[in-house]
Parts: sequence; C-alpha cells; structure tokens
Amino acid sequence: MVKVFERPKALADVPTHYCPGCTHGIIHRLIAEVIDELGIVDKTIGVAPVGCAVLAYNYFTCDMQQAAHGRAPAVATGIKRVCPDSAVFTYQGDGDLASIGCAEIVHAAARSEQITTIFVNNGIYGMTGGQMAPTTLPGDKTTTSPYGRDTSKQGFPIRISEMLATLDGPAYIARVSVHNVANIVRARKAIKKAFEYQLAGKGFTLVEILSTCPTNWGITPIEALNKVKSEMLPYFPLGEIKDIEAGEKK
Amino acid sequence: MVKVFERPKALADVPTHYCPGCTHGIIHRLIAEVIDELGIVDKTIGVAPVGCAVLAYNYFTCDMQQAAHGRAPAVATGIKRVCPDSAVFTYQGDGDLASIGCAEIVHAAARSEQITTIFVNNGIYGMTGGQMAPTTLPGDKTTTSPYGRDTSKQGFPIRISEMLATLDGPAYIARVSVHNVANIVRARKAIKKAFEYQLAGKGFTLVEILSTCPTNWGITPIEALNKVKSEMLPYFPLGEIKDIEAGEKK
Amino acid sequence: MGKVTFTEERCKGCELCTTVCPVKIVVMADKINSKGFRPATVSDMKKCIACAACARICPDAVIEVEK
Amino acid sequence: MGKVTFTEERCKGCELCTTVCPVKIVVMADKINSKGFRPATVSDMKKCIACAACARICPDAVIEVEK
Amino acid sequence: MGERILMKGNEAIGEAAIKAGCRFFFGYPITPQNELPEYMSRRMPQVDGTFVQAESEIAAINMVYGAAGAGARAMTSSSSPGISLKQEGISYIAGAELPAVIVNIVRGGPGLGGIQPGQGDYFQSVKGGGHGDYRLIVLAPANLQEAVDLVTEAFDLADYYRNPVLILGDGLLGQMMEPVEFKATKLRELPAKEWATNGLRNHGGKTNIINSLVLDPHGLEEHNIRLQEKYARIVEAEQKAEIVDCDDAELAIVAYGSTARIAKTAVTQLRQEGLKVGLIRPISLWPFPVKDFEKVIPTVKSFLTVEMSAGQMVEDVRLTVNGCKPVYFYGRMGGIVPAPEEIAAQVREILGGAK
Amino acid sequence: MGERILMKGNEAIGEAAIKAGCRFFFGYPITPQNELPEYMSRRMPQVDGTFVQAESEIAAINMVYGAAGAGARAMTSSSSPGISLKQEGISYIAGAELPAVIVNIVRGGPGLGGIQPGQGDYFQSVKGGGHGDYRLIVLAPANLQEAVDLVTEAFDLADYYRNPVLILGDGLLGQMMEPVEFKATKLRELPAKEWATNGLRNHGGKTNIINSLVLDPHGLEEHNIRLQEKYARIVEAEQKAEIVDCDDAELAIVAYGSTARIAKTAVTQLRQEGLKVGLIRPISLWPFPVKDFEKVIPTVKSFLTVEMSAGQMVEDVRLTVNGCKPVYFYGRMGGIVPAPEEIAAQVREILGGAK
Amino acid sequence: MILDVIMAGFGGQGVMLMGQLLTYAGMVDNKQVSWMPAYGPEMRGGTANCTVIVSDAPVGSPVVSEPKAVIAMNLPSLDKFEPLVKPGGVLIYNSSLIHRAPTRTDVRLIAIPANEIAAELGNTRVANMVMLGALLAATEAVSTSAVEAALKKALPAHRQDLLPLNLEAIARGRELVK
Amino acid sequence: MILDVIMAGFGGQGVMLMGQLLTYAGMVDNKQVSWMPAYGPEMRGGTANCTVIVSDAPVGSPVVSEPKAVIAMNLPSLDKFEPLVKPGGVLIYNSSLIHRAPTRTDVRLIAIPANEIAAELGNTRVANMVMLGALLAATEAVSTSAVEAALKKALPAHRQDLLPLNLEAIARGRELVK
Ligand SMILES: Cc1ncc(C[n+]2csc(CCOP(=O)(O)OP(=O)(O)O)c2C)c(N)n1
Ligand SMILES: Cc1ncc(C[n+]2csc(CCOP(=O)(O)OP(=O)(O)O)c2C)c(N)n1
Ligand code: SF4
Ligand code: SF4
Ligand code: SF4
Ligand code: SF4
Ligand code: SF4
Ligand code: SF4
Ligand SMILES: [Mg+2]
Ligand SMILES: [Mg+2]
Repeated sequence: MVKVFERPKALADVPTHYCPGCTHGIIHRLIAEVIDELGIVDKTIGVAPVGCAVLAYNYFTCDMQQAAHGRAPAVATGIKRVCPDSAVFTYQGDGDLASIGCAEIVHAAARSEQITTIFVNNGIYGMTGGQMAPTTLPGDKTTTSPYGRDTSKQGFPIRISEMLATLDGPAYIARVSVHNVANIVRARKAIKKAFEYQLAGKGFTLVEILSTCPTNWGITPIEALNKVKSEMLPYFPLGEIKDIEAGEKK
Repeated sequence: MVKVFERPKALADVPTHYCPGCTHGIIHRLIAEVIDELGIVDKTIGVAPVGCAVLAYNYFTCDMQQAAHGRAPAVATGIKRVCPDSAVFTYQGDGDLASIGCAEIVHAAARSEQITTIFVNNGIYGMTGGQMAPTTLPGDKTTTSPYGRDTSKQGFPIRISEMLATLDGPAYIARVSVHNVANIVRARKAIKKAFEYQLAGKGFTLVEILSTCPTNWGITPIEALNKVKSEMLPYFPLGEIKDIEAGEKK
Repeated sequence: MGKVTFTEERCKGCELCTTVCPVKIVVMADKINSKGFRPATVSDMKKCIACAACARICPDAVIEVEK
Repeated sequence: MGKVTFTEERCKGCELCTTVCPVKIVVMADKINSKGFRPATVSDMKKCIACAACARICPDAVIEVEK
Repeated sequence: MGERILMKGNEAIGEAAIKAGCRFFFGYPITPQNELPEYMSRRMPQVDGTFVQAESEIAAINMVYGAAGAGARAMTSSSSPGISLKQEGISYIAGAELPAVIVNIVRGGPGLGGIQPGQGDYFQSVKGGGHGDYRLIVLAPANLQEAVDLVTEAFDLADYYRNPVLILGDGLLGQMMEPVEFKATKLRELPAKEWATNGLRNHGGKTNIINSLVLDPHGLEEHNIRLQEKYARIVEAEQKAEIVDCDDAELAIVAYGSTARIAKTAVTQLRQEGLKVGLIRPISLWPFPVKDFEKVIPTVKSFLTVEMSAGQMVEDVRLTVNGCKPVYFYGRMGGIVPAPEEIAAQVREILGGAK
Repeated sequence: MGERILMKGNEAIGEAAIKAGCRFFFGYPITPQNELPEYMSRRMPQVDGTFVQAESEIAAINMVYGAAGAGARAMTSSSSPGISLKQEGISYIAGAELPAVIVNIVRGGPGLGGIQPGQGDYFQSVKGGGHGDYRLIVLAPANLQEAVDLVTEAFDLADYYRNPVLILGDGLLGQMMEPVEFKATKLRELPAKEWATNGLRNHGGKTNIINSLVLDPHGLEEHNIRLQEKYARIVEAEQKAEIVDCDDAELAIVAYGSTARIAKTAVTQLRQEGLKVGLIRPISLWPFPVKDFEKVIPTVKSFLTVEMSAGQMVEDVRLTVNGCKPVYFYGRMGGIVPAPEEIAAQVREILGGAK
Repeated sequence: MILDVIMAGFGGQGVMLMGQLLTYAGMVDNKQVSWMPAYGPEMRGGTANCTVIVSDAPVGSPVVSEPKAVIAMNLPSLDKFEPLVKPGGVLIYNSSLIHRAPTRTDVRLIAIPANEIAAELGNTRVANMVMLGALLAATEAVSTSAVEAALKKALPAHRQDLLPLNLEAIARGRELVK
Repeated sequence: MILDVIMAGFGGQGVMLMGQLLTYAGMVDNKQVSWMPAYGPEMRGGTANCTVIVSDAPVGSPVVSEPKAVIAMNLPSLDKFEPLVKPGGVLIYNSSLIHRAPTRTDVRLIAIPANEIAAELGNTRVANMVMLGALLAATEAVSTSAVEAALKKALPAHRQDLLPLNLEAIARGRELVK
C-alpha cells in the first residue's frame, strides 16, 4: 500500500491547543504541506502572531519567532532583510492583522517586502474570548457587540485583500476558504503560489483564508463551516485579487 | 467698492511659520473659507497633527486640539463622540496620516466616523527636514532616500484615497490640488462638500490635497507648483474617488 | 481499496470528517478517548476509495490514508 | 476696475501671485520688508480686473481684492 | 445604591465608572481585563453612553485624549503590554493636563509574558513609563469595594487636578467576584471645564486649545514648573494608605493591591502566633504615602515589602525609610500569587534572624 | 581608524554602529535625532547594509526584534515620544532576550514637548518604561568620543548578555560636532548565536524559537528568575562611572551625559575658587554605579545631583547614599541647558549653608 | 473562615454557576465571600474550576492552595484537586462519571452519583445542584434560605419555573450526605 | 579656554560652514573643539547660528551664554547677540548689511563690510570667509596653516580651485583688523 495522505513533516508531531473543529488546524497543515512540497523547511522562518495561533511556534518544525500583537509584518521584515534567501511567513488573525496591525501590513505590502502573509479571517477575536473583529459581519453578536454589530457606531467590515490590492507593492493577493475539501485544495494552491512568488523575489504575497471559530461563534464545527459558506462568502468573495503575473483580477 | 476677496474670519489674524510659497497656507485659508461660508466656526473643532502644520492650532479661530503624531483620527473620534453636533476635522500630513497613522485613518474610515480629514500630501516629511514619506515618488531624492527612492527596497508610494475608497465606511473621498487657481477653487468645493456631508451625518469624509514643500524639495515655490502638476498628478490622479451620493467614480 | 488510519488520541471529535466522505463510512465511535473526546472512525473500511477527503478536512491531522 | 491691497509685512516674497495675474500687473517690489522678504506689489492698479486670482493663490492671505 | 451586588472585578470597575458619570469608554481586548470593555459594550448603550472598540490601545488612549479634551469623563483599560503601547498617549494627556482614568489589570511580564496576575508594572505606573517629567495619580485597590470607591475618586481627582489617574489592579482583582456597594460620594467641589474644546458656542466664543507642545524652551520650562507645582500639591493632599496593627509592630509588611489582602491574612496568622507584625498598605502608589510611613518609622523595627514582582515598590519604601531601618523584600513573579503561609514564613525568618 | 574626524553626534553614533558591525538599521524621523537615520540611509548601502525607514517607531523596534532574532546586529534610534511608542517592543526584546541597541536622543517633554535637549526620560530608561520586570543596560555618553566608544561597547554587551542596550543621549549630544576617533576595541569573547532563527540549515536542523510567552506561571516565574540572575551578573560586572576630584571633596556633584560635561566646567571653576568639589559621573545608568559611590560616600560630605529634569536620577543617588549624607538636587527642564555658572552657584549656596 | 472550596469539572457542567450560587448565598447570609475563576486561554475544551470562600472575616487571598472542600465533577478534576484538600476536609466527587475511588484517607470522602440523580429528576443539567446540595450538607456553610434566595436571583425571569427542580436537586444532594 | 564664539546670520550666508571651518582648524591645531548648531523647526527662512569653542582643556558645555566673540552677519543677529558678548570680548558685524552701530562700549567692535569685499573678490558667497578672517585676526584662536588645512578638507574635490579665493577672502578680513 502507498501513502495517499499523511501528516506533513513541517507540522510538528504534537497535539494543538485549538478547539475541536477549529480550522486554524487545517490552515496549519496546508502551510506545512507547502513547506514540505517546496522542500524549504530548513530555510523557512515563520512568525507567530498574538491570537489563538500564538503557539504556532510549537507547531511548525521550521524556525519560528513570536511577534507582538499586530507586528508580525515588521518582525518578518527584520528577519527577511537579514536572511534574504529564506522563506519568511507571518501567520496572523483578523484582530492581529486588520485591527492593531493595520499599519504594519499596509506598509509591508507597500514596501513589497518579500514575505508571505497567511491571514486567517474568522471574523472574531478568538483567543480573548470572542470580541468583535474588524471583519465581523454586520449584525453579528460578539462579546463587544452584544446587540449585534451596528455599522453606524461600530463601522463596516474591512476587506483587507481588496484594500491591499490597491497598492503597487503586492505581487499576489488571494482570498480562499477552507469550508470544504474543494476549497481546501484551492487554499493550498494559493499558499503554494504565494511561497513560490516569494522565493522568486516577485514581492509581497498574502493569502486571506476564511476560517471558523466554533467556540466563540457559539455553534458546532459543522455549522461553522456552513456559516462561512452562507454568510462570509457573500461579504468576502473568494479569488485571486491581485496577481502581478496575470494583471488584476476579481 | 465691495470686497471681492478678503481674509476669512476663521483664519486667525497672525502670520504663519510656513516657508515662503508653502501651500499649507493656501489649504489653511480654504478650510477657513469653508468654515466661514457654512457659518460653523462656533461648532467646529479642529485637530492639528504633528508635522509642519503642528501649530495649526494657532491659525484657526475655532476650538483646536493638538494630536500625537498620526493619531488625529483617534483624537477626532473622541471629540466627535462627545460632541456629535459639532464639525470635527483633522489636518494631517502624509507622514502623519499615511505612515505612522495608517491604522488610525483606515479605522476611522471603516467606522465611518463622522469627521472630515484634510490630508495634505506633499510627498515628504516637511517638519523634520525632508525625509522620505510613503507618498514620495519613485526615484525622488530625500534625506532618507539619498540615492532616490528605490522601490525595490523602499517600497511604492501609497495612494491613500484609492485605498480608503475600498472601504464601506467613507461617504466622500476626493483628491484635489492647489497648484493653480482653477484647482484651488475645486479644492475649496471638495472641502465644502466634505464638511456638508459630515454635517448631514453621511459618514467619514476625506479630501487629499496635493501640496508643495519648496524648502525640502529644494526648488522655488513656482517650480514646486510645476512639480505637482508634471510629476505628482500622473501618480496621484485628481477627482472624486468616492461619493456615496453618486456611486464610485474615478 | 483504501485504508484510513486515525491517530485516535489526537481526535477532538469535531465530526468534520464525517461530513465529507463520499461513501459515508466515517462515523463517530462509541467511546471516549483519554482527552475526553468521542473520536471518529470508519464503519466499513472496504468501501473506502482513498480519496483523502476526510484527511484533508481534519483540523488535527488525525487521519492518514493509504491505497 | 479692481483694487488689490497687500498686507506687506505678511508677504514672504514667494512670487506665486506674480504667476497668475491675467493682466500681469503683480510684480515683486524693490524693497525688503521687516521680515527680510521682498514683498509683492501691483505695478499698474488701473489694469486690475479684480479676478482675485492673486489672492487665491497667496499662501499667506496677504492680498485683499475690492471692486 | 446601597444594595450589595455580587460582581466580577472588571465589571464592578466598569459599573463604578458609569455611576461616576463616565459616558465614554474606549478599549481594546486583552486578558485579563476583557470583561471591562465587554461590560461597557453592554451597558453604555443603556445609559446613552459611548463604547468604542478602538483598533488598538494606542487609538484608544488617543480617543480618550480627544474625548477628555472635549470635556467628557472618559476612560480606557488594558493590561500590561497594552498599557505599554499607551505610554506616548499618557505622556500627552499628562502634558496637556487632561483628566482621564486609565485602568491596568496587570499580568505577568515581560513581553507577551503570561495572563496570570502580576505587579511588575509598578515602575511604569509611578515613575512614568512615558517620556518626560510627568506624574500619574496611581491608585491600587485591594478588594472590589475599594476598587469601586477608588474609581469614583479617580474621576474626581482627575477633574480636580486636570491630571490622568491610573487604577492599578491585577488579574486577581479583575477576575474575582465579591459583593460591592455603589455609594454616592462627593468629596470635592469640581471646577467647571472652561478649557474644554467643545465648540466656541459652549464657552463664550474664546478659542480653546488642547496642546502639549511648547517650542520655546523657557515656555516649556515654565509649563513644567507649573506641572511640578501641581504634583507637589497632590503629594501634599492625596496620600492614602491603610495601616494595620503597626502600633507595637516589630516588623511591618508593606504590600499593595491583591498582595496586600494576602499579607493581611499572614498578619492575622502571625499575630495569633504572638508575633508583633503589622501591615502598611499604600493605596495611593503615587503620591507614595510617605506621611503614613513617617508615623510608623520611629517605632517599627524593620520592613518587609512583598510584591508580585522582582522588587519595584520596595525602592519607594527604601527611599521613604531612607536607611533608618532595614527594608527586606519578598517577591513572586510570572503570575504566581504568594500564599499567606509563604509571607508568614518570610516574616518568621526575619524576626528569628533579628532576635 | 586612528584618525580624528570632526562629526556631528548623531552621525558619529551611526558610524560607530557601522564600525561595530551593525548592518541593520530601522528608524523613523524625529528631531533631534534625524541625522542618525539620514546618515544610515547614506552609509548602509555603501557597506552592503540595510536601512529601512519604518512606518513608525513601533514598526522599527519590531523590525529590530526580527532582525536581532535572526542573529544580526540591529539598531534603532528615536527621541522621547518615539521611544515611548517602543516600550512594548522593548519589553518583548528584553523578554525574548535579544541583543539590540536602541538610541534615545532625548528632548523636552512631556507630550509633544519641545525639541531642545532634555534628560526627562531617565526613569523610563532605567526603571522600565515597558511592562514587567526587565532591565535595559543604559549607557550615557557625555561627549562624542565616549558616544562612539559606548556604541561599540553597547553591541558587545548586547551580544554578551543577550540583552537590549539603550544609549541615552540628548539633543546636545546629537547635534554638536566634536572630533572623534574610531578605535578597534575587543573586550570580550562573544558567544556564537546558536539560538538565532536564520533557518535550520544554518544551525544544525534543530528548530530555534524566539519567544517571550510562557503561559504556565511557574514556567514564567522561572524565566523571570533566570532574567533576574542575569541582571545580577550585569550589576556585578558592568558598572561604569567617572570620578573626578572626589578624594578631598566636601561636595560631589552627580550628573550624567551632557549635564556632566557642564558640571565638570563648574567643578573646575569652583576648585579655582578653592572650594573642595568633585564630580561623580555615572556612565552606566543601569546598572547604577553603586560601587563607585561606595568609594566616595565615606569621605564626601554631601551630594548635589544636577539633571535636565525635575529630578529622576536623584532617586537612584538617594537609594545609593541611603540616608548617610544629604543629597541635594538642581534641575532645569523644557530644553534649558544649565550653565556652569548656575551649577557653581548652587554649590556655593549649599557649601555656604553647610558652613 | 467558614469554608473555602474548589469546584471543578468539564466546561459545560455548570461549576462556575454553582460557585457563584454558593457565593451569593453566603452574601445573603451576611458573610464575607469571594469567587475566583481559574482563567486562561486554554479554558475552552478543558476543565473549568473556581474557588469560593465564605468567611466571617474579610477574605484575604481569593485563591487557596489547601481548600477545606473540593467538588470534583469529573476525573481530571479529581486527579488534579484530590491532593490539595486540607487534611480533615471534605472531597465530594461525582461517582456517575468518576469510576476510580479517591485514595486520600485523611479527608471525608463523599461519592454522589450526580448525573444519575439529575437524570432521575428529569434534567441532567442539575447535576451541579445535586453536588452543591451535598456540599451544603457536609459543611453547613450557608443557610437553606440563602441558597433559595440565591437561586431565585440567578434564574432569569423566564426561567423561574426551574426553581423547584433546582431546589429538589439540592435537597437530593443533601439527603445523600445526611 | 581660548575662544568661544557665536556666529549668526541668514540661512544662506554660510555661518554653519564658517563655524565648522574654525572648529576643524582648531582640531588641526590639536585643540579641544566643539561646534553646536542652534536647531529648531523654524530654522528655515529664519536666522541660523552656531557656537564654536576652541580650548586647551576638554570642552564643557558646547553652548555658551556669554561668548567671548560674536560674528553677526545681519541685523537680526546683531540684535539678538550683541547683548550677550562677554565684557572685554569682541563683536564683529557685517557693516555691508547692518546699518546701525552697536551700542556696547565694553567690548571691541569691529565693522567689516563683508559683502562688499566679497563682491570685490568676485564672489559674494565668500563674505563669511571675510568675517572669519577678521575673527582670526582679532582672536588668534587658530593658526593660519590650520585654517588652510581646514579649507582644503572642506572643499569638495571638484571645488579645490576655490581655495585661493577663500584664502584671499580670509586674508582681506584679517587685514581689516590689523
Ligand atoms: C498589545 C496587545 N493587545 C491585546 C492583546 C490581547 N489579544 C490577544 S489575542 C487578541 C486578538 C486575537 O484575535 P485574532 O487576531 O483575530 O486571532 P484569533 O484568535 O481569532 O485567531 C488580542 C486582542 C495582546 N496580547 N497584546
Ligand atoms: C511619535 C513621533 N514620531 C516622530 C515625530 C517627528 N515628526 C514630526 S513631524 C513628522 C513628519 C511630518 O511629515 P508630514 O506628516 O508629511 O507633514 P509635513 O511636515 O510634510 O506637512 C515627524 C516624523 C514625532 N513628533 N512624534
Ligand atoms: S477560540 Fe476560536 S479561533 Fe481560537 S482555537 Fe477556539 S475555535 Fe479556534
Ligand atoms: S518645510 Fe515644507 S511643508 Fe514645511 S512649511 Fe516649509 S515648505 Fe511647507
Ligand atoms: S479516504 Fe475518502 S472514502 Fe476513505 S474514509 Fe476518507 S473520505 Fe471516506
Ligand atoms: S475531523 Fe479529525 S478531529 Fe475531527 S472528528 Fe474527524 S478525525 Fe477527529
Ligand atoms: S485681482 Fe486679478 S487682475 Fe487684479 S492684481 Fe490680482 S490677479 Fe491681477
Ligand atoms: S503670493 Fe502672497 S506671500 Fe507670495 S509673494 Fe505674493 S503676496 Fe507675497
Ligand atoms: Mg480572529
Ligand atoms: Mg508631508
């Protein structure tokens, strides 16, 4: 018998602390698969955020740094400038990247920093117990939008990928999802392309991944995948939003 | 004889510290003219940035706050939430708004904070003596891009107006210029529209104004206006970039 | 014919794998693992077509697939 | 016929006003004000059409225009 | 009011702020203070107040600057790393002399550290984590009732002196539940906010300016001298401490906040053993309660400072005792809360050694 | 090397860093340190180094974290408000034990303050403006030659102890020109950076992790204990001070940085008048040069601390003198640089009063 | 000190609420009380616990290292907290879910088949109340009327009909200890 | 102390460079030297000034409140710095641009028509060198050869042809004082 599917080597052989059914786990595995496939584990340096993925430094077998909340792109800039031949990636949640770290991601993108950002958009602050994120959908209840996100006081969700795509710096920006197997396969392709572009020195790359937080959404993992499909997708359309090899797409 | 043109009342009757020919002065006057015309000096609160316009609090006759570098939109948020019936504006340079204050402006826009931002884009850090700004044109020499801005290391200029226009929050975003009289008149109209939208509660408004820095550009004021026209306009196209009353334009 | 192996102790019982099997053989077991979760298992291995859908959606890399 | 008045002490001699006058009567004076700048002035007021272009471009609100 | 309500610390602080008339809260999530912004997000809309989840702690403190400058009672809260981010803003608020209340529910540091209770931010709070010569009034409640009372007091002090006030709590205080009572207190006449930038129409047409920039060094020195004079008035008038059983004490434990309530248990145990031990509990960390120390220094033979840190407040104790008596230190770090027994053991060792 | 070159302070610091092997500079403009990033933007490309103008001081310090974590000699600089913004990042760097050099060219505060020289950031520098129990090694040069020498030393100390080092200058030091000489010095064997995250291929395949999070409080306490042990080693080994004319001194002026060079002129003047006055100039502000003080405390009768602040280092002087001798203070603020005559006058008054 | 107790169990077993009820009851009885949760980022999915103190004197530390009583709703909780009970104290464990016997000999051991009794009462969610009943019987820390008052307060307006069920559960727990 | 001097003028008059030259010359002469600019956000358009110290002993404060010498290149500078000159010191002012006489009687006053002399030499930009020459003659702070060395160093490679002109200007300044 041959192995059709096995745990990637770049994923450390330890259990994770993620809640049951949390798609952070899928995304971790996809990154590890890409690192394995490209054979770059010995020259990859990952940057863990502050967020549920803060312990990501325990889950990848490449070198890792843990960054201050929102500052992963700056930390990655420091690393990449020192190690220009490495593959440097940041792994960031929507609170981390779109809220407190907004300036850092915009400027890493504008500088066309040669890094890959994996942006895990689950529309909530998972780690701190379910507060509103910049990407929380209008009307959604969270612990800091207890009456539902009121856009007149609490603003509108930010579409980070579209926003960054207005810049000249990024080489590749895609929004993908992991709510079913077909999309997981597509997500993996996007991550791979992002790493390949980085290795080819094409510029800044970012893959936004729609993800779940069953715990703080207060629903089951299966229901959570359905919510991604039925509620998040309409607001956050999937696709390659910028690809310098292909011109702008939508 | 009748007065065809006189110093607006909202502009304090004091000399400014701006260099000869610096268009910060024109922009100040336009804001004051709009405040006069709308008759709102007694309910306007302005926020001065850190930048050459730091002393703006001395130049307007309305109430003023001086904000930490880049944080004017947050300060304005605080003011506006306390005084919802007032007209609150921030006056910010490109270093202040597009660099250190990038998160604050994105989020004020996303929240659709009911304020008006006057964004003075002169492509340089005027106050600190001519360092590179996020809007410095590729190839331009500044004291921190002494060999000319190298986009491969120092990134690409950010088009703030286009970037913010991807958000659902803003009601009005326009880019204008003050390099000649016709454009000065247009700039005034845009500022007025922004204030009117704010007063009508339509949402966040921003007017980006291309401006000069003869001192740090190292050219005469007249040459500086020409540089705006010939070099900045191609990179920063003028127009109403977002107007919720009219749909998106370009 | 395929063969799937579960690292049962790592399973968190999220049930996602049960939703994607084209031949509907991934089910929840009738036991609790040492972490207190009800792990997933395969009801009828012979039917497995080794498509790896279950493995791909598992957030905890619990599943290995052979053919 | 228009009339333009310069608050001469506020003029910084930037010369911007001299570039916009449709009748080309705004010129730099042959003196230095107390701030050390050469102020602008009007060479032939009779020609002024009170268009206020000079006033509009002046960064220092030096110019008032009457008609 | 008058009723005792069982509340979580973070929520009790929030409710106390609302009772004190605070209608503007700007915050950002961070453990272990999350229940405070969460509570405000529920309560503020009910009282016509404003809750804004800012994009960051920096934005939050600058929103407080704007709101306080416009004349409102405004507040923000965070925990250690988030408070570090606010340092520039705090220095601005102090420089511009704005009244505001800041809550720090301290966790273990440095860096990302941990999320269990800590007291490692004492230096940052009382010496100035930000730049320049400024002072925060720093109040450290030891239980929830005191937290509630001090929040009220904090808003009054802030308005009275036009100075930011920091409530220094910790994860223990933030997370625990205790009964509290919301009392209506009024200690001072507060000046009208004639300086507020809320539009000329609201203050007689004179332009108001909120600012901390003074380019002329002589002007800036004068501004600083005025600030220092104000700080001297605060030092004179606002020292607060609790002294327990110090009259005949051979040794006084010095502790603040959660550590102090544990130390109190230790004192009770030690007294039962017949050891003459007292407690000095600074309530105002700045101004440091020097006057209270002066009362006990003549009679107490030694001091043991206990902190959940490597030793920070102990410096102020040493400065106050100024070499007259030995000052010992016992600290736990990383989120470890010392047990009463541990503290008692330290005391026994010192007293044993002293005999 | 060996040649004396006339340079501006900010530029001399930059060149010294480059000579020390620093190839990564991340900065953001702010007066009065602008010439430092500007110099780096010119020089780094010439030496195959990297200059990045970060989007903010926060980004800059976090770039330093990343670069230092990857094993490079990295540096950032700013002035007071910008340094306040870096406090979270500094706490992280200290917590993750990364070697890095940070330069603060202090100006007048608080808030936006002014841009003339100040020393109001002493507390922030030595007590920890960030959260948690951590320490920076803080070095305060009094002239440009010393600035150059201390920058070299700073990089070595940082690497040796895996600890951030802060160079505390001020606008005077940053803006003035003096001749400097770049000497090749090598005081210590430095350990290899086996912990650097520069890719497994560069360090034998074991995963390296740069981190300051320890969720288990016992683990975090252990981490803190290790840090404190390191700090104790630094306190033991790295105190630096200059003592001038203290042998027979009735009064010793205590001053650091620019103020110390002015105080030195005052000492010369006073000695000419026949007054027995000396100077203690702390060079390492943390660790505070307690050992040097101990040498003079037995004989010197009183101390006068002079600072461009409302009185910050004077607390460490008091802690060191511990009540044995009177400690006086004289300070100017807002960017005013005290003149030697002013300082001399203070001394005369004290000595007159003492007689 | 009248009582300090650690209550522990799975996330959904209602240990936090049980603790708050006891705390509130103590308050009704005019005692000094405190409730302290164990908090952490890993609380989800894992076990939850809280510490309650009911006392005559002001509460010192709201966390205790040697509680007089422990309620263990599941095995991990028993494993973790059994060693901590103060000698002479009481350890109450949920024998419906815990199939190993505690090994301590210096404390009072009380096995309560809480889930089964709750199921008998028709609602497995009141297992925590059964345990609380046992604790009340074993320690007499607070009065019955205070618990009733606390329960009334804790139940939202539209759930007041659950009051009898909860009181019944507490009573059943009590009985098993007498 | 050999000399402390404040040099002041309009932005374009080269006072900063003049100060640096003197400083460099002092260094060549193996003196202790320092140069300190007045810096501020308003420097543009306004006046510029710097303080130079040449000394035998290490330089204390690089800023001085009572300089031994002042060079005033324009009227605002004279207005600002005339009062500061130390009694017995020297005040050198540019009589080409300054048409009022200084009022101090306790210092040596030297009027230098710097712009006119520079114009005579064919380049108004060397007015600063004329003033420097006057200062050197009045104070003898540094040697002529040191100034020459400093000038060589200061002029960029493609401007070394300006050396004679600058030396000439200095010489003319010197002459006016002798
Ligand atoms: C400076 C700072 N502010 C706030 C926090 C608290 N904090 C930790 S994680 C987090 C947000 C996590 O949300 P997100 O980035 O969306 O990640 P998720 O957990 O949802 O994956 C916050 C605010 C912190 N650690 N540091
Ligand atoms: C936190 C902080 N960082 C840096 C500075 C220094 N600083 C003052 S103004 C300025 C930039 C000014 O540029 P811009 O915003 O473009 O305004 P301009 O002067 O060009 O109008 C900077 C970096 C500061 N005062 N505070
Ligand atoms: S809290 Fe949400 S995002 Fe975090 S691990 Fe749990 S499910 Fe995932
Ligand atoms: S420095 Fe530039 S932006 Fe600033 S006032 Fe002068 S010309 Fe204007
Ligand atoms: S590999 Fe495919 S067929 Fe086999 S169990 Fe998994 S999902 Fe079902
Ligand atoms: S998807 Fe994985 S973790 Fe979830 S039930 Fe299936 S095997 Fe278990
Ligand atoms: S008003 Fe018009 S015509 Fe008259 S001087 Fe000005 S620009 Fe010329
Ligand atoms: S535009 Fe104004 S400041 Fe400029 S020269 Fe004309 S009048 Fe003077
Ligand atoms: Mg999230
Ligand atoms: Mg600018």
